[in-house]
Amino acid sequence: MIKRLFSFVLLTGLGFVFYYALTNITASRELTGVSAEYAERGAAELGAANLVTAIVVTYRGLDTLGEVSVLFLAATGIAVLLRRKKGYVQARSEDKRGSSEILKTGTDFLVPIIVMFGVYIFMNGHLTPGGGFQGGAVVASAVMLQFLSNPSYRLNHTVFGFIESMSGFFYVSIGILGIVLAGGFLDNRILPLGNFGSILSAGAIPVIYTLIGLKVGTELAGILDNMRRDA
Amino acid sequence: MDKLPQIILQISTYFVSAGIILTALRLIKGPTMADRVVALDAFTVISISLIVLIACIAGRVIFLDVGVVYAILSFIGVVAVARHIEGGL
Amino acid sequence: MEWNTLLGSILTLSGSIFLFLGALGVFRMPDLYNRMQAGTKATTLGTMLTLLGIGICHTEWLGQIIILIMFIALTNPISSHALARAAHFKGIPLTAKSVTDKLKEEESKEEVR
Amino acid sequence: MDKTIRILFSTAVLTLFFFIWTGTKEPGNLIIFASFALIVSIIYRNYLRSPIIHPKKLAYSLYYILFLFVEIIKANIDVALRVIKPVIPINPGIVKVKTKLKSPMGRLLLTNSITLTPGTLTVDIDGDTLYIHWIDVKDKEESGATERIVSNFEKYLEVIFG
Amino acid sequence: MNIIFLIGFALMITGFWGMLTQKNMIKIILGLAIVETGVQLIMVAFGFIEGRTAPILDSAVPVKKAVEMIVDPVPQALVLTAIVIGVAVNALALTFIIKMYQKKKSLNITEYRDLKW
Amino acid sequence: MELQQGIFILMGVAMIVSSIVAMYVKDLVSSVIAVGVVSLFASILYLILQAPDVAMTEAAIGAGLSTLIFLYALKRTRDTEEEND
Repeated sequence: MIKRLFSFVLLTGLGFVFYYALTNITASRELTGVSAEYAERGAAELGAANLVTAIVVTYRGLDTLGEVSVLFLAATGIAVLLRRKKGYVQARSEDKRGSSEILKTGTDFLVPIIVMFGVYIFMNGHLTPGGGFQGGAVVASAVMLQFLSNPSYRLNHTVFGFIESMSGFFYVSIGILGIVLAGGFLDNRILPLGNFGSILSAGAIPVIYTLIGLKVGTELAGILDNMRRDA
Repeated sequence: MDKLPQIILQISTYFVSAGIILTALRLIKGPTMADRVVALDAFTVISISLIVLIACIAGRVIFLDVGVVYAILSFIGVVAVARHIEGGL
Repeated sequence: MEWNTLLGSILTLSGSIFLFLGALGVFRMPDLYNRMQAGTKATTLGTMLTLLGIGICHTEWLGQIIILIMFIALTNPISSHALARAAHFKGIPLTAKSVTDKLKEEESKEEVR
Repeated sequence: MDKTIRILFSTAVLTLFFFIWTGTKEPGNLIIFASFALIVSIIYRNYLRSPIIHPKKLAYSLYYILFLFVEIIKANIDVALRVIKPVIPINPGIVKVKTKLKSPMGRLLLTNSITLTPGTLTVDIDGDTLYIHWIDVKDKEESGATERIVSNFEKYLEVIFG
Repeated sequence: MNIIFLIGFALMITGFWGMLTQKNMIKIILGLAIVETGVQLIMVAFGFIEGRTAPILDSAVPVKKAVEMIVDPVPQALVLTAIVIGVAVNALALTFIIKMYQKKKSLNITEYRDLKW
Repeated sequence: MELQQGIFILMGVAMIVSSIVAMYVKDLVSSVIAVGVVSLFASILYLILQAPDVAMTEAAIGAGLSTLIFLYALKRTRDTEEEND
């Protein structure tokens, strides 16, 4: 009971702080400082139509590298914690109730379309909303649909691990190439900027986002598979 | 007279929002968890309409991409909860 | 005013009314399966009409809208079928007004065997 | 050979979707996307279905879509009339029907159509037996229910999917 | 945009309250997810400017006029990062919970008092 | 602008009530569903706040994948104990 009272007092104090902060906020009327700079120069300098992508991939590229590393560490940690013991017998998947024929047919029909939509999202990250993280999540959700419709579906960990490590390696290599050929780490101008508005524009951004998409997709699928297995 | 389509679109936005609120009520009230999932199913389909209406009001075609991602993920979410209920996850 | 804007907005309005009625059905119906009936049918047609109306308003969006409609018309019945099957397997009862339940009879027959 | 046709067909369909979705004018975009679509089709080659190319089947499919749309509108008016009454008039139950269709895709479309049309919802499928929740049971027996629910869709789907 | 700030703060308070008072560990993680949503909502609302449009340049927003027409893109980029990291953190925390459950067969957090003095 | 404010208020109230439901309902699956609904509402709000990238991320990751991860965790912690309250 004391704990509850203490929480109540704490949250009331927090509420007052929030209220005080809220009354002192004035809505900004125009872009200031670094945002205005990005908005003004982003399209001309990098050739990316989606300014959020330009910021995520290039201007704040190191943040994204850190984010990908955090995701990788989380996936590795989950895999280590939930690894199977030696001599473990494969789980009894006949205990689970099978899915209906309709769901199976629908899955077969929908999975290629969903994967292709994920590919579209991470390839067009510099033109339309979306990018590597969202596209990777959509690809992982297609794998998830297969898990759902077929309880005995097994993921090929060799292939997935290979794709994941290769895309990570190439991502860092492109970043280092940026130092060598252009202005700095993860500079996208190592490739020509191309026509504003087509897929092959904005220098290396589509390549980087495709690699991030593959990496995030395989990692999220790996996390789901590890969480799913009975250990 | 020129503003009539705009007004009609606003009225339909209100209808769609009211529908979302009704499904949310069922979701809060629902006696069992299966009732809540039915409410979730209806809720996601209705909110796809709301997304497209927002895209129309804002006048940006790129918002439709969000609608498709929403449709895919809501379908998979509902199937996931259904499979969890019947014990096949 | 162009005719297509008016037509599109009227279609959108009717679609949103169907969506509202479907939500009302989800709220009012007595048991899970009947709620599912209202929730699936009315919302599918409502979404289709709303989207089509907006596609007629902005004719350059029509292709994307049609793909979205196809996707919804294909996936919504599948998810609702999966849900109905799970609910019946879990043993969620039909309302007291129901007249027959052949699936339950079939399952109990199998258990006897 | 059959597999190659399926892969090429799926690539073409996915690229067509991309074309409709973006409305792009540049051939370069289409080529890039088509190569990705080819890779995805090769990865999922075991899941693909053979295409419908027969002209008669195509004509039937178009007619079927129109028929379905009319049925869906009827279904909605039905549901709407039920919902707005103060006491909801229902007489529900789960009935059993048989289908003659053999192909999985045909059955998928059949169950989807049943779910979208007046007062019926597919609950379970077991071989060629469908269990259907009917909001207003008019016939408890198997043959009568089959006559009322399934047969008017079946005669089109039988032609389309063989 | 004071309404959005209010919503975000209310979500944060609800999530914190749940985290502090609930006993079930999975509910604590759910409270964490709600707090994350609230914080992200507030961060996006900081970048919003009334009457402007999304920071994506196409036919609706010409490149020359971008500065006068778009909302602030920087908070959006930060929130994008935050969401992905949030789900990774949630997954890792749930993995720990699974391992703890396998040891003690309980989800109640008051049972875990091994380090309590 | 009244339309925008009205939608904000409706969505906000629904979000807060769903989060309270998520914290206080007994059944854990319902709790997970309620948190998913909070994410879906948040996604719509992001779209009205002109942030389509964030809306897409929230719909894909916050509502879809995180719900499934929670469901898997629920499945794996409910093997022996029926009621995990």
